[in-house]
Amino acid sequence: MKKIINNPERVVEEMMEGIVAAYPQYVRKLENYNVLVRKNSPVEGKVALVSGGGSGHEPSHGGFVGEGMLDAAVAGAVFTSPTPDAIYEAVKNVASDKGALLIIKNYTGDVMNFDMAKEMAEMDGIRVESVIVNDDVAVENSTWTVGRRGIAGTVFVHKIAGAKAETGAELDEVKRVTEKVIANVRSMGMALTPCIVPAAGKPNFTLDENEMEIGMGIHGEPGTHRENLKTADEIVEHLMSKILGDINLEEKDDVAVMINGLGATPLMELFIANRKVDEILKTRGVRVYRTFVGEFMTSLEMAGFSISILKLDDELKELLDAKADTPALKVL
Amino acid sequence: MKKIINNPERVVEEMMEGIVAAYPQYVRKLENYNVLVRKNSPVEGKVALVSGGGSGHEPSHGGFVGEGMLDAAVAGAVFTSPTPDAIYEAVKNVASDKGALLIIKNYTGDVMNFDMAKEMAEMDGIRVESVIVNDDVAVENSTWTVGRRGIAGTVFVHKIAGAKAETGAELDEVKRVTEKVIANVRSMGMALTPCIVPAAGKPNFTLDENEMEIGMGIHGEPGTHRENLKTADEIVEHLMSKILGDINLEEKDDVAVMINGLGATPLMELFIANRKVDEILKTRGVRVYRTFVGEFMTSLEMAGFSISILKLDDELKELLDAKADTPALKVL
Amino acid sequence: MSLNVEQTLRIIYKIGDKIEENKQYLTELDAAIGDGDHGINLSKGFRAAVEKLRNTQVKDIGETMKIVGMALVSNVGGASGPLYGTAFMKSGQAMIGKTEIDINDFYKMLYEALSGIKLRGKATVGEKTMVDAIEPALNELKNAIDEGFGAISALERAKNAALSGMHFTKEIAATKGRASYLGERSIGHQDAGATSSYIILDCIYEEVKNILEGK
Amino acid sequence: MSLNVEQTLRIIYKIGDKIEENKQYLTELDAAIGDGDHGINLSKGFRAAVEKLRNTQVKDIGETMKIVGMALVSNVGGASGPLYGTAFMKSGQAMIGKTEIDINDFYKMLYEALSGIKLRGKATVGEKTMVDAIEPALNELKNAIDEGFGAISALERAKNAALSGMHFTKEIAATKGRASYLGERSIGHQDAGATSSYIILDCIYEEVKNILEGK
Ligand SMILES: Nc1ncnc2c1ncn2[C@@H]1O[C@H](COP(=O)(O)OP(=O)(O)O)[C@@H](O)[C@H]1O
Ligand SMILES: Nc1ncnc2c1ncn2[C@@H]1O[C@H](COP(=O)(O)OP(=O)(O)O)[C@@H](O)[C@H]1O
Ligand SMILES: [Mg+2]
Ligand SMILES: [Mg+2]
Ligand SMILES: [Mg+2]
Ligand SMILES: [Mg+2]
Repeated sequence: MKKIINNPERVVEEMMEGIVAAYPQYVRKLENYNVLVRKNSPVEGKVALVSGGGSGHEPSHGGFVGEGMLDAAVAGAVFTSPTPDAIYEAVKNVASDKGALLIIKNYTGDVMNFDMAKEMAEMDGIRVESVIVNDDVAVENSTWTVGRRGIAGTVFVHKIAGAKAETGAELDEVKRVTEKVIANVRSMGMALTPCIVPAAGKPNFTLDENEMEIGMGIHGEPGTHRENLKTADEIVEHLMSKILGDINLEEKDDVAVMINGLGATPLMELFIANRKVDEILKTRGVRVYRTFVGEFMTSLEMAGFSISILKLDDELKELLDAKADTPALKVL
Repeated sequence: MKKIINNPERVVEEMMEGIVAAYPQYVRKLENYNVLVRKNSPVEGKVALVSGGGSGHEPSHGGFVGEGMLDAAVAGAVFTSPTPDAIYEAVKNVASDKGALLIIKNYTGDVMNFDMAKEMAEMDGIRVESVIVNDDVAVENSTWTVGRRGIAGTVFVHKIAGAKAETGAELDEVKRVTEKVIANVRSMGMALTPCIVPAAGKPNFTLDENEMEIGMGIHGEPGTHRENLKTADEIVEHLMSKILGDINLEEKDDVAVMINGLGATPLMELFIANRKVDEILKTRGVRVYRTFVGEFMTSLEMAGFSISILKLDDELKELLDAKADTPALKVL
Repeated sequence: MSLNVEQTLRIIYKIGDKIEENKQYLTELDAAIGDGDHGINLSKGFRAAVEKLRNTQVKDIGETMKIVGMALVSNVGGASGPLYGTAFMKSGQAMIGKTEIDINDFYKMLYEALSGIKLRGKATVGEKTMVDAIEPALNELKNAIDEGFGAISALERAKNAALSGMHFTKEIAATKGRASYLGERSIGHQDAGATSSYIILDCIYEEVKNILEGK
Repeated sequence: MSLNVEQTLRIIYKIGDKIEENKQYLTELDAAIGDGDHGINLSKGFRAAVEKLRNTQVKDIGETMKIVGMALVSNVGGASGPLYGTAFMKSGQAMIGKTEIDINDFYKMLYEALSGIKLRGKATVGEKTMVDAIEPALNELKNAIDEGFGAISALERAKNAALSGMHFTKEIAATKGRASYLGERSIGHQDAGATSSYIILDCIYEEVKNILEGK
């Protein structure tokens, strides 16, 4: 395991210290909890947005704490959902009179831990609502399983929910818009290499030198299948066919695109992928309103990427364009 | 070679198409040249900033084209300096009545190609000045060699020169400030793994499973030495001792810090490194004015990172804080 | 059977040891079809629970169980944290004020634990989860008590039912938890959570037996 | 010796072939102490030069050389692009209007080429660069001409001097170019640029010989 770390057991704590040292103008850390909150929280008159999940997906979610996005991000151990007490503490610290909205990625652990935290906060009389992001089209037949996973599309959810909350809208309004984003976003990814959870010390799966996994989850959960490495264009065509097969896009529809690197894939390759994504959308007459290329929700040093497509209406466009000022995502 | 590409010979062209598709609001590409220029260039009344170098260092330099930073970025083949005709074309397209400043990283190829382009532009009557960035303290005894290499500190140069140019300052003023940044910035990096230039198809060097290279250059040029992997804190201590041994920092001095990932190193590890950088500086009484953590000047999928320290005075602070709006670096 | 607070503590400490012993094994089971952290997370949780108990002057068995539950909830994370946490908290709630418990109390506790797990996780038998170990154990415990078996034999029958349930998870596909993403590909692998549940129930049986036999 | 435009073109095409043949070899030499692109870059440049020449009705040898130089400058990149580009352009400038050249003209061309390289790259002999092959060749060519040697022998002595210079680069540490970062560690490795320079000079000798011998 080649990592720039000190102690595998303390990576999350030390990372937190490094984040706070880097961005004191944006965030502060709650004492005794791996929770980052907005410097000036609670922001009165604004619904507070709380998200989080296992660590190892940086900049998710701590990098999105700031004006126009999250009020708090709760970090669990690497790839492990955070515990209810930490989430509860986050809610208590950032919730305003307008209440708080929890943005949860659809994993059993995340859902249960956030649910418990919600119950705890409600017992304190805090108004709390929650939404569950499930954008990963690689997981099908949701009636038989726990449903789709939440992956990089979550960043669009943070952005737009954050912009809506910033307008001073009420909790149910913010929740309505957030659910619209969730209904409108689809993602799918693929991986070329595994990653190593520091505490485990060895790769979470293996792939042959010429193999890739299509539909890979962000914790190394298996995808739809493995096959020999293909060209960027072929890979993009496949991922896009799955995504577009699941969301109704018509000519002149507007979309936002996110090409998300999983950790070790160079920007060069992400742009080569974006070239094809753009071509496919334009061929269909779909208009690309905004594109985000970079690392937004990673899996440590996994090589690979995901594509997210968000269908936009006028309301979502305006909120996507609204100012955001966070360490990892800025819209001017 | 596991890469998300189509044709190793066309990676730069296809990347350019993907960048333009992603960021039409920021950049356009010059026909027949791998040159990205500001959407609205030339900007009248503003010194134009032109930089560039081999590809494979994304987001450098195309990602820094935009308001408050570069006017043009010229992309060579992977790890190969661009040619004078492309640089000349860039200068012709973006130079205003105030002239153009070339920001060159100190590599023989870059220096010679930019020099030739400068001569060509001057023959057209364009006022052109150039500066050479050489921040890498891993390379010593500069009188006997071609001198220090230019690495991630170059991004600070782009930021501050860009902010100065944006004020409408004259060419010699912009050059003066730019040279101050160069004089005040020091960097050093290290690598855990090599990377693969697509056209070569194999790693440019090898490191054992437990080995790291200290002082590694951004094209895989050898560093000062190899040794067994140490802890993050020990690595940072060594890099910082080299950097601080080369720049005079006193108590109450202000600095900007950049922790730059080389491509495959997770943000988590960069923050763990930043934690120690911050601690070392604070122990010396040095004030950290602003920190940048992320990927700014990469080496494809190399694992490793570099630290850059920029000593600030009031003029540099103000320019560092000035607005920048580019795909890869935004300051609000 | 009658267990006092001290004896209950002894059993819980022993469960902590067993989880520690099986940390690697549980993690490997989880790695095959999940994310390979079940042992790591549970061990973290039980270590916290034991530490907390050692530093607390507990009044009764209800409080003891609630402390364990809360320690698990705040230290395990993932899916099993809320599940085991809820299980211990719920079983504690049913024993508030009690300083002695018999086999009927234990049945009540296990009943509350399972109800909590099912409420929280919404799983039923046959979904390849810890429910597949606990529910058969609960049923078998009831049968044994109804049939007039003594505490030790009743617990033995219960833990054997858990063992069968645990083995049964190999035969079926997961439809809950992280392994469900694998669908049919999860068949052939034993569920990590069912395994930890069996380990806990087996440990309880062994320790109660030791205690009652004066060991 | 007297070469016309067509014969000059023939030599250049042959140089293109030789670079292509040695692409891998040059790249490997560069990989050892540089960045492993010398062969790749030069091959790209000479392919562009040859294509340009095949599509141009060149008037004279000066123009021919300038076309090659410009193609190298705009297609090679890195350090060797400006260096070889300048070399060809400068030698072309000295031959503007000429449709025939003799060995003295060739000496003039090589002189201009070397001057251009040294002006651009600021290297002198002993810094482990292409200068270490070209400068001895130029000197030896002058000596041979002064000593009254014929064109073929003079070129042969020149390319042999380049070969020795190329071998000499193995013994010394680089103080120019990318290999200089290695310092002492570059000793023992042959310089890629000196090697390509020798290959070009050797090719010129071979082709002039062939042409003059009517092959
Ligand atoms: N909905 C559920 N109901 C009951 N048990 C579940 C449920 N989901 C998961 N489990 C149990 O949790 C175990 C996994 O726990 P753990 O590895 O700690 O959590 P995670 O999957 O979040 O990493 C599974 O083996 C399974 O027995
Ligand atoms: N300053 C210089 N003067 C003369 N030749 C040089 C100089 N710097 C480098 N070279 C030559 O260029 C060669 C490397 O060329 P190339 O690999 O194409 O460029 P780069 O180093 O930019 O990748 C070296 O082997 C050396 O012979
Ligand atoms: Mg987990
Ligand atoms: Mg090169
Ligand atoms: Mg698990
Ligand atoms: Mg080279």
